[in-house]
Amino acid sequence: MPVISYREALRAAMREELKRDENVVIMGEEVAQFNGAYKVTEGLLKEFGPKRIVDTPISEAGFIGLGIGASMLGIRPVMELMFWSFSYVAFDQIVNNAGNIRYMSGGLIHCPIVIRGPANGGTNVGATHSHTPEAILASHPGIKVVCPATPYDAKGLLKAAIRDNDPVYVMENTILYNDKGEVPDEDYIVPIGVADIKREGSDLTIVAHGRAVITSLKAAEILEKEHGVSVEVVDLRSIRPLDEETILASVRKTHRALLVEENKPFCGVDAQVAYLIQARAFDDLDAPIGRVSSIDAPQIYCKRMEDLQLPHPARVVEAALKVLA
Amino acid sequence: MPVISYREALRAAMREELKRDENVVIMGEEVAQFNGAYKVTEGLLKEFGPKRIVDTPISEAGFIGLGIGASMLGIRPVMELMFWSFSYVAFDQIVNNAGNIRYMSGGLIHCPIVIRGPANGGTNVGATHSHTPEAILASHPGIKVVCPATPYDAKGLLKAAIRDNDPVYVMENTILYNDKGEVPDEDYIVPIGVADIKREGSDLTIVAHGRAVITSLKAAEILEKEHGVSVEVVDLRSIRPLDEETILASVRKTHRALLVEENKPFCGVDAQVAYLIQARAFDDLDAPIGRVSSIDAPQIYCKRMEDLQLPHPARVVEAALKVLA
Amino acid sequence: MDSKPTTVAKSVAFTHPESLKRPAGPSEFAQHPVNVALTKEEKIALYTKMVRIRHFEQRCIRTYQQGKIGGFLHLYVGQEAVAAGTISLLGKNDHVITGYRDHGHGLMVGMSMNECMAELTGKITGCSQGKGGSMHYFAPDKNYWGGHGIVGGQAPLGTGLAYALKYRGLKGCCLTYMGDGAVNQGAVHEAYNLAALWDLPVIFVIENNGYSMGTSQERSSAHPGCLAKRAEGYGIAWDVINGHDVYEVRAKTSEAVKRAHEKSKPTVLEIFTYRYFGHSMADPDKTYRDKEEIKTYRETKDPVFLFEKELLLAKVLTKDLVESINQAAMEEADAAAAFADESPDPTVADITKHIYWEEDNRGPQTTSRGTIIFE
Amino acid sequence: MDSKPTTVAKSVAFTHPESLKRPAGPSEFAQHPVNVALTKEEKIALYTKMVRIRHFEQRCIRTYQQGKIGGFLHLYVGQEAVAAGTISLLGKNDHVITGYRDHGHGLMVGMSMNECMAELTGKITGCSQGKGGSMHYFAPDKNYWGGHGIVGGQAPLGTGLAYALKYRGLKGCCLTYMGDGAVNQGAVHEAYNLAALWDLPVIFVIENNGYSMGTSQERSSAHPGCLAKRAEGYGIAWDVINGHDVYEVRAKTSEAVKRAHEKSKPTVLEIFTYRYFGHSMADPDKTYRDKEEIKTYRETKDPVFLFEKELLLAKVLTKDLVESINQAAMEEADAAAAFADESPDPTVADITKHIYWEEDNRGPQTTSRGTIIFE
Ligand SMILES: Cc1ncc(C[n+]2csc(CCOP(=O)(O)OP(=O)(O)O)c2C)c(N)n1
Ligand SMILES: Cc1ncc(C[n+]2csc(CCOP(=O)(O)OP(=O)(O)O)c2C)c(N)n1
Ligand SMILES: [Mg+2]
Ligand SMILES: [Mg+2]
Repeated sequence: MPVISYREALRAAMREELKRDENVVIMGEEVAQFNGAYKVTEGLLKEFGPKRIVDTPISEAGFIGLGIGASMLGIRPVMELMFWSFSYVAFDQIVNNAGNIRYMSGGLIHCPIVIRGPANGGTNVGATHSHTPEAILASHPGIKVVCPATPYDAKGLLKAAIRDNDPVYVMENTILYNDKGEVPDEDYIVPIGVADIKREGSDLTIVAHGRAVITSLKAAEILEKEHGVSVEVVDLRSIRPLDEETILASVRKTHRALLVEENKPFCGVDAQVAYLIQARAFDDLDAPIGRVSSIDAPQIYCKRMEDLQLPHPARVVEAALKVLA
Repeated sequence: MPVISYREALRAAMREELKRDENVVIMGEEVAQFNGAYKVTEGLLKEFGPKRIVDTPISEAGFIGLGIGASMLGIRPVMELMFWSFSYVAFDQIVNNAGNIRYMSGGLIHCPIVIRGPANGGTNVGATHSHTPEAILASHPGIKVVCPATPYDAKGLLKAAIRDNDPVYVMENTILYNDKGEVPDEDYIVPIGVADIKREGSDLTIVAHGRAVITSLKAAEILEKEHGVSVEVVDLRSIRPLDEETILASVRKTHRALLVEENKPFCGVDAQVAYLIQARAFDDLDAPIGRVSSIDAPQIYCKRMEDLQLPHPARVVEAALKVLA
Repeated sequence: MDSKPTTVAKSVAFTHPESLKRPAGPSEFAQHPVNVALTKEEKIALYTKMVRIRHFEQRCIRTYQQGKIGGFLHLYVGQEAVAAGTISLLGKNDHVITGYRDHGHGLMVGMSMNECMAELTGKITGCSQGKGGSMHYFAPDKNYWGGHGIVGGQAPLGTGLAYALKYRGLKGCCLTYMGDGAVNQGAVHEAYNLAALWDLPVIFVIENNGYSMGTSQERSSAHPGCLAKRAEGYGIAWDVINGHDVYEVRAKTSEAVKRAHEKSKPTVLEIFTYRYFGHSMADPDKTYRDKEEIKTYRETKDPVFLFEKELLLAKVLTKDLVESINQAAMEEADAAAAFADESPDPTVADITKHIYWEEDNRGPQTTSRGTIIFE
Repeated sequence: MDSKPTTVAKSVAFTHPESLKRPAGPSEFAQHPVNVALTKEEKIALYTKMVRIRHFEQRCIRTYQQGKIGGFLHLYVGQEAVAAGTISLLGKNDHVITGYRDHGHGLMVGMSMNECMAELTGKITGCSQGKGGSMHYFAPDKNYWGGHGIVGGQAPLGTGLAYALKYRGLKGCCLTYMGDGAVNQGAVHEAYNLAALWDLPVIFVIENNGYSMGTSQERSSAHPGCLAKRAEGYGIAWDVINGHDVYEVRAKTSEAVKRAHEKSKPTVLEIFTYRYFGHSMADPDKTYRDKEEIKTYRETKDPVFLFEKELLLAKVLTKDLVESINQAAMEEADAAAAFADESPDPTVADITKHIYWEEDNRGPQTTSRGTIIFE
């Protein structure tokens, strides 16, 4: 299978869907002529022309709202947010207009919009540019949220998102853009709402999403080698829909759970996962559920500290040992 | 002690603080000449004049941002949002500018702004007007969120909020505005971050906030009378800061917990509370933690169904019996 | 650069355009081609539609007072000529979107009084099955995209509908309505810029009824004489219209429709109108305008009566016909109220329907699984 | 109503104002009273400040290339006359706020190169203790309110600072800077309306450097000749300025400052300028403008060199003085880099400081308890 980067995988997903459906449009700041702030859309303007690949002014509420309106009339816009942090200036459009239109119209209108872009810390850009809004968006019924951790999932989830008839918000990670992995050339999708066991194990379940999956896999390696612990790593992939059964099955097997995310802890995704596990696998648990999140502060600028603010393998190992104690 | 309504209690808080500090300004849509969309600010224009009580255009991002800027220079704005749902058009200002300015300036700038207004369903106005963003806002460090359930707390928390040097977001409830209760005439505050045991009990802890407290108290009554169960009701009052110790102490006493909120369930406040309880009182729990939230859908318009979508005493009783089973 | 700096710019207080002050009589726009082109039947139909809006809204008041409608109820009475005049010009590929004061537009695009009334009372037979309510009417089969509760939030959506028309090569436009208060929402300006920059066939219609809730226009909006003029900053064509004269509304809007259809260019229209009732039924309407003002409008500028007079003078209508049209509209509204009364509520199971497409369209689910509705 | 409808409105492509094309030579604004009023020392100081900005920024490039600055680094080189000219006019009660391209303004209000450089490298000695970074400089003791990363987000804040000045009866103003791309953010328009409606002493300065990232102004903004003209829609006074001539910047901005101080009225100023480097250091600067354009600006419109020439001609500066001023600025920047190098990082414990006021100001806590930082 070809080995390509996460960035290339996303691009491949868009290329394939642009070819498959003439109503797919890529839109966002700098996506066309500049080839994308992160070069994810590189070459698409050249290949598909300015009707399909559209540069926008810096008007997130305006152009995302426009995309929502267009989607109601059959266009399938794939909007790039340069950072998901900028969703905050378009929050009303993203939640109320995209997320509620189907419901409020009693199912008469659908809104097949995709919004994608990076949602992560770790890039030394400070608090305003490092939000990870997967939990706050997924808390609104009507919305779907996915967070791919690998090139394979990035392509498969983005393609599924583009074909989905509801608004799907794809949260990527700039730090993963260069990560490489095997990605089939042919058409495939990763169904939204299906978690993936990225590593099997028997002593502890780590549940993670996004880049925290990669961190957890590193921690699992260390736990195995240095502590003889067999760790299962469940990659949520989708935040909403959430694959509750895969989480529960793993916990029922290992009896211990550690939840890792790059989000801030308060009401994060893992707060919900913790609730789920204790509600549905209470008697299977041999220890309290552990959590590792970003240190609870606005994102610090200083890169050395930011790296420590985010979950890193040593912190995951330490937390895992606590859950295992 | 005088018995006044929740609405009057809020107004009294503002009157007293307007008198105490000449830098306190009340601002929002229809707060002055119209006397407030919900009459919370009734009479204030007459008493304090147009410099202190200011009507704004329908520009939430603009006037809240203006308030944030003014607060940095010593004004203490108390902004009314007609609905907290409208915070979504001002989300960036509310989160990034108010919530991050102290942090990003290394503590040089503070932002003593209060934003208040109703955040609730149950008023038959549909999905766009029924958001309850306490969890999503409180998930951002730098922000404080309080949800008073009684007239006493409404006055005390709002006064504390106005004196606080950080952004405090006060989420009220239109359905509670006419509720009456004892409220001292004299100056007092309810410290932010201190939960309140609204009813003592020994068999089950119900944790709630906002109007869910009232619902839970009704359910507790029924549980006592019809099922002989002694229920303790913990009113969070503040979402952030969160009085974790009061929650834990109660659960350690009763060994069973039911969490009730009017929010939607996914990553709600009670997801975090559930995580907290199982993390810190795991061995004290005799049963899985139960939760009652709004039924997980955008708010339905039909009033009869909306009343069932929200937590109501029967649903709380049923969930309580399950936790007790 | 064709612009000159100003050093002094004055904000002029809001006044209705001169044209509103003209004595009642035949409209100077009666002879405009789009109005001349109307057959007698079409004129009667237009009048009938305005009357139907009026009576529907008035019936709503009663239903509200009976406690059968809760929440917000924003009435369109007084503004009928705006929806009627503008929407009467539309063809197959023309679309409509508006704010929460959306009943008039709904009836104009052809929604039935039944589905409209049933929606207000939260019944399953409502246009949105009782899920949207007064502020959230929808009829996409009639090119009507709502009914939006967040002030100004529909402006980018309307621009997007226009974008889709252009993208798909359809010769159409999207009428995007908003109030005089809505123009101060940032989303509106972002939409203006996009519409102008990309030459989109969207027509922004500012229904200027002088007030946003209890705030008169002078207290909410700084402007140099009128709100439409903000369009100039984006190089967008604009016009102001006397919204009490349905012929004038049609005449001037037709230019904008032409501009959209032929040049794929946006327009901002400011239509001066007036609402007779409070902002919503919850508004006691006591603090911000006096009864005299309402009376004057009702007596001298009522759009339905002015058009009625016009058509009576022109012998298109007769007193009898007026009577029977009004009678029929009232009966239709009464029947709608009865229909709503008899209709069933949604069920608890309905609460979690229509959230996600695949839930409503079960079958081979390829894209999405997992839990989407949580406990 | 003093406005006239337009039926045709054209969007004119962006061109720099004629004044930019004038041959180099003495500025026609040298004789403006605010410039005449400058003493020789003040002129030299103004030049020195521009030079300091230039050399600080150029030193930053090196530090960035050494890998000591990460994330974004938006340089101000080419735009010096804007911050220098405008801020040189300010007094005790005048305030400044801007976007993320904030180094020039920071140095102009009097921040030290040390604290600025240390902030960039994330050190505890930085102006924000390594918490803000390049985009988020702050010096409230110098009336400098940042440094804001979200495009346009500072516009309402600046309006609020002006509001506070007026509320407290202080005769001051707030210079609120933004880029040519920022004008398409809704928050900016909401701020315009509030400023005009409430007569606030805010001066919106559009630093039009022709590009927002890789998007030329014509591709981002519809306008009728210039961006400042959008102010007219709100009845706000406006002007356009050649931002390569610091005397012109001072002359025209002084009118706005006067308007703010004396009439408490807002102004929108569009200052034409140019940035020599990419949008940020991460921008390869290859797709959207050609090297020729940059060269032309550097060679014919450089604001530092033009002012240097002007002052040499006027015998305010000598070649030697120019030399020594530049030398000193370079040394100061090098020293700042060394200072940053030697400064310690924040600690892990610092990550959770400065989130809430009471955490930094321990003592009798009356308002707030409970857990505020979560695990
Ligand atoms: C963003 C937002 N802010 C506030 C409101 C509350 N609100 C609803 S209608 C309205 C007044 C709008 O006035 P206008 O735009 O003139 O329309 P009109 O009611 O006159 O038709 C307000 C303040 C809202 N729905 N959305
Ligand atoms: C809301 C928002 N959208 C996008 C960005 C990313 N971004 C940062 S600067 C910039 C370009 C701004 O250009 P302009 O306003 O002209 O300022 P300049 O960089 O030229 O000084 C963009 C798109 C952002 N920071 N905030
Ligand atoms: Mg109005
Ligand atoms: Mg620029």
